[in-house]
Amino acid sequence: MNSLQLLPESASTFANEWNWLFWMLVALCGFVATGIAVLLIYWVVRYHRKREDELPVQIHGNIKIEAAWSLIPLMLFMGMFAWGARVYFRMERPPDNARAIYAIGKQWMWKFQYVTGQREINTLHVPVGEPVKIIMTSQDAIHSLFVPAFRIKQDVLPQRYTTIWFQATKPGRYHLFCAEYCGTKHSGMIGWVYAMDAHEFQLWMEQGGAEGSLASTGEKLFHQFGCATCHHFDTQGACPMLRDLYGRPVRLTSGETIIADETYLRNKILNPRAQLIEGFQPIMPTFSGQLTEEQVVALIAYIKAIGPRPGTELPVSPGNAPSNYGSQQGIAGPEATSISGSKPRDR
Amino acid sequence: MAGQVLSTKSYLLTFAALLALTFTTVMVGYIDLGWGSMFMAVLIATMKAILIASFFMHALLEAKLVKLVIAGALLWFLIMVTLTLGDYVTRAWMPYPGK
Amino acid sequence: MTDPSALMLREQFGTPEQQRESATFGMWIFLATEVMLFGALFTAFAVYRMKYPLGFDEGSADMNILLGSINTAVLIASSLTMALSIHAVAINKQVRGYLLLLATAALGLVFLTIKFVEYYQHYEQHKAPGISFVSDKPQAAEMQMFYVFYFVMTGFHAIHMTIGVCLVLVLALRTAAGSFRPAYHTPLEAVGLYWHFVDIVWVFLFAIFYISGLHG
Amino acid sequence: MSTLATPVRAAATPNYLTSERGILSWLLTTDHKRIALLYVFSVTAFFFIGGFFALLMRLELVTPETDLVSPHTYNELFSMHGIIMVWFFLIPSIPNTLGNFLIPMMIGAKDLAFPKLNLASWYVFMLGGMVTLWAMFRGGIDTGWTFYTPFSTVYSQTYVTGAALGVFISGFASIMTGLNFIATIHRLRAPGLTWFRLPLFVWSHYATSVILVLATPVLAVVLSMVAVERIFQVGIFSTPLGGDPVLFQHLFWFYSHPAVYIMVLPGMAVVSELVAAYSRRPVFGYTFVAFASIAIAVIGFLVWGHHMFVAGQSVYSALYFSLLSYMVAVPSAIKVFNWTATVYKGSVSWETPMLYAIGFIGLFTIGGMTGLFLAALGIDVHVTDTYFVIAHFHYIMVGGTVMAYLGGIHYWWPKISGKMYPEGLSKLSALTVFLGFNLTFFPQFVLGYLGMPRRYAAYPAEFQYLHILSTAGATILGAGYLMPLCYFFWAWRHAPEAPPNPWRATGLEWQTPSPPPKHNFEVTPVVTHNAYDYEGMKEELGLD
Repeated sequence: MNSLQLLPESASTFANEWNWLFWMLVALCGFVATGIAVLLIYWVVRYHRKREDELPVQIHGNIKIEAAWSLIPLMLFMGMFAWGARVYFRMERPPDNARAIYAIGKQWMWKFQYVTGQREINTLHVPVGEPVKIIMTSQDAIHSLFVPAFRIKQDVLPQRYTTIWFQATKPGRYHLFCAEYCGTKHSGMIGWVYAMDAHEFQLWMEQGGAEGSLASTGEKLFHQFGCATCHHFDTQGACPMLRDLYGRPVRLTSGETIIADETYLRNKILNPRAQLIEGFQPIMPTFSGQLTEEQVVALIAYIKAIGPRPGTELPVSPGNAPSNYGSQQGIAGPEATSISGSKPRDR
Repeated sequence: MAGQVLSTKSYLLTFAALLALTFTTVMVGYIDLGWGSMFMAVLIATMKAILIASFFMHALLEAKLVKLVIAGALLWFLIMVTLTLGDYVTRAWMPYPGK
Repeated sequence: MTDPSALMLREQFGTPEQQRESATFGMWIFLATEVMLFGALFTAFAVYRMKYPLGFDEGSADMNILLGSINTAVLIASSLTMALSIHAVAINKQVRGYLLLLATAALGLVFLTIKFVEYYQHYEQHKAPGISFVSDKPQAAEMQMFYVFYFVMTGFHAIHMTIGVCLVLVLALRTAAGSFRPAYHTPLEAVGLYWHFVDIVWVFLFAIFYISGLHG
Repeated sequence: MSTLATPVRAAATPNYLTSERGILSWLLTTDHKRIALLYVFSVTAFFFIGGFFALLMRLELVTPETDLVSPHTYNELFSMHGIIMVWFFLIPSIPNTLGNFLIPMMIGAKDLAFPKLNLASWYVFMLGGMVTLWAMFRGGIDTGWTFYTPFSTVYSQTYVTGAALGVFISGFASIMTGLNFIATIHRLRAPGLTWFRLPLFVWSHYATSVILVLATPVLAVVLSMVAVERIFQVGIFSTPLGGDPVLFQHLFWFYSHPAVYIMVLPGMAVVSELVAAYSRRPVFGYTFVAFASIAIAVIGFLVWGHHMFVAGQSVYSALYFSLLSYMVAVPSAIKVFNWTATVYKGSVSWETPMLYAIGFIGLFTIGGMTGLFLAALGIDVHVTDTYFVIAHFHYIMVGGTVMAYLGGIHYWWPKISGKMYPEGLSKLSALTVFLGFNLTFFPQFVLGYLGMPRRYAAYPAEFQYLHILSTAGATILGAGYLMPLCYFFWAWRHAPEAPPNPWRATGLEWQTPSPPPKHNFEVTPVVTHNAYDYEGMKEELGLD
């Protein structure tokens, strides 16, 4: 039996903010709750019935007191709401320069894939002091990635991507849990996050045994599944151009415009005809059932990694500069003559 | 509602109006109005529903309490629709997957 | 006490009026629960319709508008006969009321028959998700979702219709047996409310399933 | 049963228990008091079945490894515990027992508006319960009480459809009860009993009924859709056809969040009565407490999304659900403050029901305040789906509702049975329950705060101390619950006779013999007093 622990580890930038808010709430609620308890017990003892037929003084209420104990809590609650929302929005908005790691949850394990090609199961290595964004999907039921020491949690859903981000502040080994009940071995779907300082992380990455970057795996798949026969990169064929696509708005025939994010790309690969793009015929076959989640992730990493055409300016759509946009040097699309990109990029 | 106030004639008129609206909605349905097609269909359906409730069900003649029940049911349905659709409409506002 | 309504007075009520108002009020509350029941289905439908407008329009385009329109007319007519039958009993014309109730039940059965003919057609055309569904349309999956909702929602409605027909038949028998008088016909009024409500639900089902994709 | 009212029966006044005899007179009764007792037996049985599952879980969790039961069995245990406790104990607990028994008496009526519907609701409830139990023992159920898709529709190998069917059926019992209460409260109040003379018990039950009527059908729909999806393998809420599991959660919580108020509002109803009766004072701020019940019922429908802050809904809807969740906390706070103020300068007696009421106020305050933590978006991310949530809702439902239920049963026991209960023993059990409860669930707050996820059959070793504490508390709590079961059985026959109004309380239910006659009152009462009007009734009550 380990020793009794009463404080959780705090190892991310959120942890401090979270602790502050949490203990403020504990202090405030503790104060009020103690006040109620003390008054209640004191009055119950103080006004204990003296004789059987006692009729106490009859008080019916007081509108001013009612107003006070309705409005003061309301104002306090609004403060809690605002503070909580502030913390939440920071948690929900990954910074633009966050390092992307892909995660796939399945019954009952976590699989992680780095952009640089390393893969891990139930362990996740992350650098300290650098924002990390995890893009997650599930192969079956709903899971939820939970790292208590980082105070982060996000459900992982099938058929779509959700993200979570954090910046570790302290090297160490931390629990990683599945927090959404997912079947028999739900409690076995756990692992460890290793936060390492930048240098050690670099060493780990180099020994990581990557067989080429995720994008280069994606590139191989891109050719293997014949995507390249139709999707050219720099010339418009019968199919949409993929260069400059990620993070850009796409007009659909229904008149809607949606941003080409990871979930969009995924839907287009697996169920291309659900939403038709304006100006194109629905000729793309579905790859549903042919690709594993890992392969879909690799293809998306590849599409994201195709930089803009050499010499053009890096496009930035307002409010949404995709972090990895063009970050994989050497990936230039099928028309490029040489392909590399297996080397992890210095950050 | 105190006794039967409505006459046979008013029932027949309601019936005729409902048939006419059914015919109208089918005709309007053949025109492609984009999102307006669904809107028109539901709008005409709402008109028909109001006719049925008002005349066949005598909702207009009922006590205030019954009207309150009707209003409450509709309000609760609107709560469910609005807050649920609110999620789907605003999902795309934050440009990160899954938010 | 010779007033026939007094014989039907239950012990918890003071007056026949109180009892009648309680019964219709209870029925209206029940209809409020029904609004929420179908409301939840409409909400789910709205979410998917918003997400997949194309697939849902294509699904709707395959509906049999002729049978759908006939069924709408049949149901409206049944609402009319229902309303008239209550009116008849209220003015002490029990025989007319009885016949009109039979007509209501018959129209209800016609509706259900036509509905099942349609179901069979969908099955023949392989438009029955979970049993046999084939489509070469680009949005096959979303169309299938459309049909899932079509079957679930019209199925819920058909169950309500079936219950309604049974209730109306029972009331027809009770009318024939002389249970209802101008002063006491609360069960008729309550079932009438139910019947009209089921009609209203169909009006909306007709709009979202048959009409919305008619132009396609 | 539709004989004309016979006021001549007064002579040897048989009461509702003795007026008819034989098992059929119970099974075919339309007397709301007898139906209430049928419900008492049923929900008590379900409570101990559900409690037994909980005890097995607590025993399993003594060690970090899974050694007592397999992980699969553990999953079935928490699912069955949740389903039985929520739908077959908590939701019917107070409304269908105390509510059923007391509402007609409190408003001076002979029965509910629809007595046959009331009896039907018990049969429907029992049918639902039997179907659920059958599904559980035949094929098990391992989805948790929440039936989350796609796990429940695609991956679970257990009898999900059967269990869902059972819950679906029991939903109709809820609707029947709610409908009956609303119609009764509107239509059958005694002459002179205006809305603002109603006891707060009735107000709270009225609010509960509104929720029962408007929320339950949504549960029926969502469970039917789960069944359709499971039987036909068409993904309404799972992925092959583009279904969205988050939509399931929306619809499920549209019912299940208000359902929390179905569970706790009747508890508040009981506590309002107890605090007034044992302080001999009108509840402080009567109108505020009355409207707080209505406000909870209404705003309670606007907050369901706070169960889904990390579920993948839009951050903006998370924002409005968080804001609205704080709104619903205000009326709850108002109630707590008003109950506390009621005691001030009262004439407080320390009988068992009052101890339960004080326990309720304390535990409900803790439960409610931890709800403020969960409503704060940033805090929720860490503590949701952990033991923090478990502790929070057990403080509300066990610390709140069950304490109120026990308090209410003690308080009205003389009226129900015509006998008193053993005061010393019941004080001991109240104390045992209070201590056992806190020892069980307070450590779970700490566990959740440390990051222990819920629904884990095995867990990292550093959480073991707290789990052992919790299990120790659970055994004490279990003993505390068994004591009333035993002494109430004893008291039914052997305790001293109860007078009509042992507490010198003001409600109409105390102005008729204990146990009451079949039609509650020998003469329909005419109400001339406000609720809790001790001053105006001091001669009748013998107060000075």
